[in-house]
Amino acid sequence: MKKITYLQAMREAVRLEMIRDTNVFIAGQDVGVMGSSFGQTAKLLQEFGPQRVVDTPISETATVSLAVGAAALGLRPLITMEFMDFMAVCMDEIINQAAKMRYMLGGKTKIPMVIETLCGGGSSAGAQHSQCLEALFTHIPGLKTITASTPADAKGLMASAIRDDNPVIFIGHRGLLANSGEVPEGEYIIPLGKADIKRSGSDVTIVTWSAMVQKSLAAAELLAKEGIGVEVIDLRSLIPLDKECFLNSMGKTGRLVIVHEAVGTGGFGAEIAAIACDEGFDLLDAPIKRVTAPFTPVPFNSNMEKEYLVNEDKIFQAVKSLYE
Amino acid sequence: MKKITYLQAMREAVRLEMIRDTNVFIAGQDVGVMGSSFGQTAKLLQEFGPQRVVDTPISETATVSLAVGAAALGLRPLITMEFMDFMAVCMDEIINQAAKMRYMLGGKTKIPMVIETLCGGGSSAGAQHSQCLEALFTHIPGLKTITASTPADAKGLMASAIRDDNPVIFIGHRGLLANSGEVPEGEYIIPLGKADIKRSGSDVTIVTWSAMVQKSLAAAELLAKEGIGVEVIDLRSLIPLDKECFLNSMGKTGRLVIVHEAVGTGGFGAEIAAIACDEGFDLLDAPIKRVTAPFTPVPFNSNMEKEYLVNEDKIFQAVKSLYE
Amino acid sequence: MKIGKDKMLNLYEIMVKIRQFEEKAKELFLSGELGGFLHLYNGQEAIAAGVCANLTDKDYITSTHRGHGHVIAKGGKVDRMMAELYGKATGYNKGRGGSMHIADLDTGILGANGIVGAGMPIAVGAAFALKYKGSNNVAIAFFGDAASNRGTFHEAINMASVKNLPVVFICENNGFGISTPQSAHQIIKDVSVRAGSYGIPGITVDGNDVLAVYENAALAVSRARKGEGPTLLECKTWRQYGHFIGDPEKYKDPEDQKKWLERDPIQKYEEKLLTLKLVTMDELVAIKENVKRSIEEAVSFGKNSPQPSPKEIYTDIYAK
Amino acid sequence: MKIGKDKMLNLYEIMVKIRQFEEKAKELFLSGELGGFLHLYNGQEAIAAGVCANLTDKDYITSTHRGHGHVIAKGGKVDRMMAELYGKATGYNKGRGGSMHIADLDTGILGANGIVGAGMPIAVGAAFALKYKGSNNVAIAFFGDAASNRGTFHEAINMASVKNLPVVFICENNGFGISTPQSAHQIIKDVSVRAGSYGIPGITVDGNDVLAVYENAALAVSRARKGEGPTLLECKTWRQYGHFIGDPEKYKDPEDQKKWLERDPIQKYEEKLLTLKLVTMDELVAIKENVKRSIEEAVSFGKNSPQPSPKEIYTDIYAK
Ligand SMILES: Cc1ncc(C[n+]2csc(CCOP(=O)(O)OP(=O)(O)O)c2C)c(N)n1
Ligand SMILES: Cc1ncc(C[n+]2csc(CCOP(=O)(O)OP(=O)(O)O)c2C)c(N)n1
Ligand SMILES: [Mg+2]
Ligand SMILES: [Mg+2]
Repeated sequence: MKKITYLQAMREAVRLEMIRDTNVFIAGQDVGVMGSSFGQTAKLLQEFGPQRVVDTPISETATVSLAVGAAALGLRPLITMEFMDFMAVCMDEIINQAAKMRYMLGGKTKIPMVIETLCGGGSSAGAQHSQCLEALFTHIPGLKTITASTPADAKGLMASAIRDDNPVIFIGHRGLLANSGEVPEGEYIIPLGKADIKRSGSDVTIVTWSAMVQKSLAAAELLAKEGIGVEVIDLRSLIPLDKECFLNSMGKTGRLVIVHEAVGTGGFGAEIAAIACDEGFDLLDAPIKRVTAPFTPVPFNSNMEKEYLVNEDKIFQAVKSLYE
Repeated sequence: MKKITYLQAMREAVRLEMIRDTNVFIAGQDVGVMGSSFGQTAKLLQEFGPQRVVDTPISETATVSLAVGAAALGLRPLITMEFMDFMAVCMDEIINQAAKMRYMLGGKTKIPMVIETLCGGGSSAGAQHSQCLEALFTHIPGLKTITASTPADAKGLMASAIRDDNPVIFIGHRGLLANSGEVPEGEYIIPLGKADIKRSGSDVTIVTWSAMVQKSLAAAELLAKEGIGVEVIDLRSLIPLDKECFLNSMGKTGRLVIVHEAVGTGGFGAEIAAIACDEGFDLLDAPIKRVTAPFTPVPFNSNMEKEYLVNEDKIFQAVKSLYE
Repeated sequence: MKIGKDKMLNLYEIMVKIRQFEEKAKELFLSGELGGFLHLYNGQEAIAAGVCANLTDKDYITSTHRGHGHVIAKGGKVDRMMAELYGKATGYNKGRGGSMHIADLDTGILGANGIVGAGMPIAVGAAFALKYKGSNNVAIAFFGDAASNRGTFHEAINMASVKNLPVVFICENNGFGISTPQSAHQIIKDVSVRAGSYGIPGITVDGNDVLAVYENAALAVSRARKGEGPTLLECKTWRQYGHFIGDPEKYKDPEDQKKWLERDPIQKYEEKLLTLKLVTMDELVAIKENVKRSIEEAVSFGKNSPQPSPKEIYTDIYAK
Repeated sequence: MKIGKDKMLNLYEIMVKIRQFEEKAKELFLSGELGGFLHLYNGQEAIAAGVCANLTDKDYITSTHRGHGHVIAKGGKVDRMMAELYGKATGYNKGRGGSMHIADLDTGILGANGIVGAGMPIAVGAAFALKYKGSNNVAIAFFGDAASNRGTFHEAINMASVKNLPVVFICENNGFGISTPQSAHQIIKDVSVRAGSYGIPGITVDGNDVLAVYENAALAVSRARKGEGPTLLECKTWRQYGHFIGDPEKYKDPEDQKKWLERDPIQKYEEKLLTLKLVTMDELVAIKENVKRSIEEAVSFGKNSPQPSPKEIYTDIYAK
């Protein structure tokens, strides 16, 4: 298998889907000549032309709605939003239009569209360019919300997202873009709604996603040295949610720690905990711990941001606390 | 004590605060001559004039930002948004501007403003006029998010919201507007962040808010007949959250049921469950149940909407299921 | 502009159909048979009729909270619509949408919309797709005067202009956003001047004159079909009822109301047709009677159709 | 318009200060001393300087992601700014904001903003408050050409117009939104034509001519102070660097770049001052040297200031 970066993997999936289906097009700011700020769409303009790689004005509400209208007529738009924070400017279009149209129409249409966005801190980008806002979308019926932690997942999930007949929020992570890993060549599909056990273990279950998978794996490594076997579950797809995967794992471990980069309060981790202490209540031997950002905006100063972000040590401590 | 409606109570609090502090003003659609669609601001124009009761164009982003700018300069805006669903069109202004400004400025300003909105189904208003979207706000540091279930609470909490030095989302419920109840006359303040035990009981704790308080009380009545004593906690303020109140109650009951009108997945009930099965784990004798809307948009047809909405029976069944 | 007698009578019939549909809906709503919110189109019939007479089933429209007129003019069937107002399984949305969300993709109706201003950029998306597929079909966005102050108006028209898309923006300026008169929501008199912000043509016409609307819409639609880009067409009109049924309308000046009722679009058009001796009174009466029957049938269809199963709410959230 | 020598030199000094601040920031960023994103103002100095020369500390501005120039021109201190770029406790935001969020209410700076277009309606809110309090102060919203396509532009200006608020909208048209040339984001040539949508004056000036900016801004500010409402003032200019430091700028035509560099606002103004014999070269050099010293002091202030305690992140989320 070829080693490519997470960024290249995302782009490769998009490119292959564009070759496969001429109804797929991209629209977003600077997707054309510039190939997007981080190179997500590099050279696609040259290959597919300006009809299918569409630079848009800074008009996110019009762009998302353009996708809704075009999708209702049978196209398969991919919209790019370079920072997830910006999605706040087009929430109505996402949650009241894209998400609800099929349902309100009695099922008589489908809205196949993807919004590709990047979340995450760690680069002193400040309070308006660092947020992980997946919880604003997982609460909305009609949307699928997915994340990727590895290059291979990025490719397989992006391809699935584009082929899906529903509005999908694909959340990449800026801090992972340069990571490289083995990625299957050619067509590669990972079904939405299937979690992935990134490490097996029988003492504690960690449920996590996106960039926190790596941090959790690093913490698991440290914990292994203390004799604690951690199973790391990468949810990948938040909606649809693979709850069997973590409930099964809890059956084995009896202990659950949830790790995400977003603010804890009202984060999607709360949903995992809520399911676990209902449907998995009898499996639990210990309190469910969440390791998340504190309830504050993201600070600029890099030491402050370090204090803010989840790291191996915080995960390590949370797992250890289950044994106190 | 005088008996007035929930609607009158909200309006009375606003009026008294406007008398008390000339920095308080109202801005929103049709707040003037019409007194708002449901009469929330009836006759305030006549009393306070067009400088302080400001009809706005249909421009929610400009209106919320008007409040942010005015608040930064020392005024105390109250913005009205007749249906909570519409708040999706001005999310950036709420979550990236209002909520973060103080923090990003190193604490060197405050943004005292209230967004008064109405949520809730039950009147065949359809998918875009019925939602309970509190979970979009409770995840955002910098915002306070409050609800009211009775006329007295509506008055006391609205007054506190207006006096608070932070952006507060005050969520009324359309289905409660006509309810009447005893309300203290004159100045009446309920501190934000204090839950209220609306009924005492020692077998099961129900945590709920807004219109689900009444449904929970009704279910508690039925359950009492079966010998199950239910304690009904009305959170009132979601952020700040009075977790001591429900943790204490769980200490007594060992059983927790969470009831809210919003969609369950990713709803604020998940946060309550997550806290309970971490900090209250040792108190729990049974799984934590959530009684919520299913993961679907709100349907129009009234039978369908009945199927969709939480009712006494669903709450009753959920509590009973803890004893199976 | 040439327009034959058939077309002229067709315009009349559609206006009458809208009017009668609305009157019936009002009656049913007041008697408690219909639920939800009801925003009636009375007084604005000439706009939907005049605009949609230029369209085929393969052209698309997006509508508003005040959508019945657009749907009827675009070819929506009154029985399916009435069934939807009743929330029945036979309604266009299987009872899941109601008045504010009626849609039918087969006839190019992308939907009424409960969020003011939300339809405009969706129409732009439809126009994008039509152009992408190389068709010469067009998309139409209907919206109100007050909606023209939403950011979506600006973003949608700019997007359509810079991408040269086949879309026509129809502003129905009825002088109010709920209770707020136009003068209190914008200082411009003609919404059409805003076309200048996007380098596209902006035209204002008498929205109570169905032929004026028809002719100007024809020009705009033909520009769009020829790939010449979007147009902003403002139609001045009047909302004869309140914002929704139940609105006491205290904010309306009775003088204005009177003046505009004298300019009722259907009345005026009837007079014109008779003056031009294109029809006889008997013919007009026959049309009205016909429409009346169809509306009555629609009501009994709606009333007698089955309720959807409540369990259906768990379906169709996702495709596949 | 009369303008004295002091004011003229003051304009010069401010432009030079902005330029040197930006050059220093770039140097520090490239050497890895500063983190985050850095959007430089080089080439646009005449706009901030010319506009803000009409303001006092009691007037307010909202700025953008490209905000250093506005902050300096409005009276922000370069040492506090540099400290903020370093993320230090002495920075304007105590290290919590960084380049994209510098603010100082004491000098009327409501803040740079990371969300394009978000500052405009906040300035409208400030103007509302100023009018509410009966002062004759004004608010200014700076924004780019590409930001003029956001819905906030439309809603903010319409709101200001219909409420007749004392606010001036300054569009800095530097021809690009990141890599997207103006012609690809709007078909109009002059953003100022959009004033017509709101019934307010719209003016386009040479944004590289500080006196032209100053004079036209003076008119707009004085209209606002007199209660005559908002103005849209477009200043044509050029972003001399990439969108952010690190941008390879492949989308720029080297010819355009060359042409505009020849029209550098500081260079041009120097020539004018010398031609008018208002100053000697020595005086100009002295100003530059002075500024240079202040920038060096700012850097050492920033570098040597203490880090904020990481635990401070848990404070100031809520007031009280
Ligand atoms: C974003 C949004 N804001 C407010 C509303 C509430 N609302 C519904 S219709 C309406 C007035 C619309 O006026 P206009 O656009 O002129 O259309 P008209 O009702 O006159 O046909 C308002 C304020 C809404 N539905 N959506
Ligand atoms: C709502 C939003 N969309 C996109 C961005 C990303 N972005 C930052 S600056 C910029 C270009 C702004 O162009 P313009 O307004 O002309 O200002 P300039 O950078 O030229 O000064 C973009 C697209 C953003 N910050 N916010
Ligand atoms: Mg109107
Ligand atoms: Mg620009």
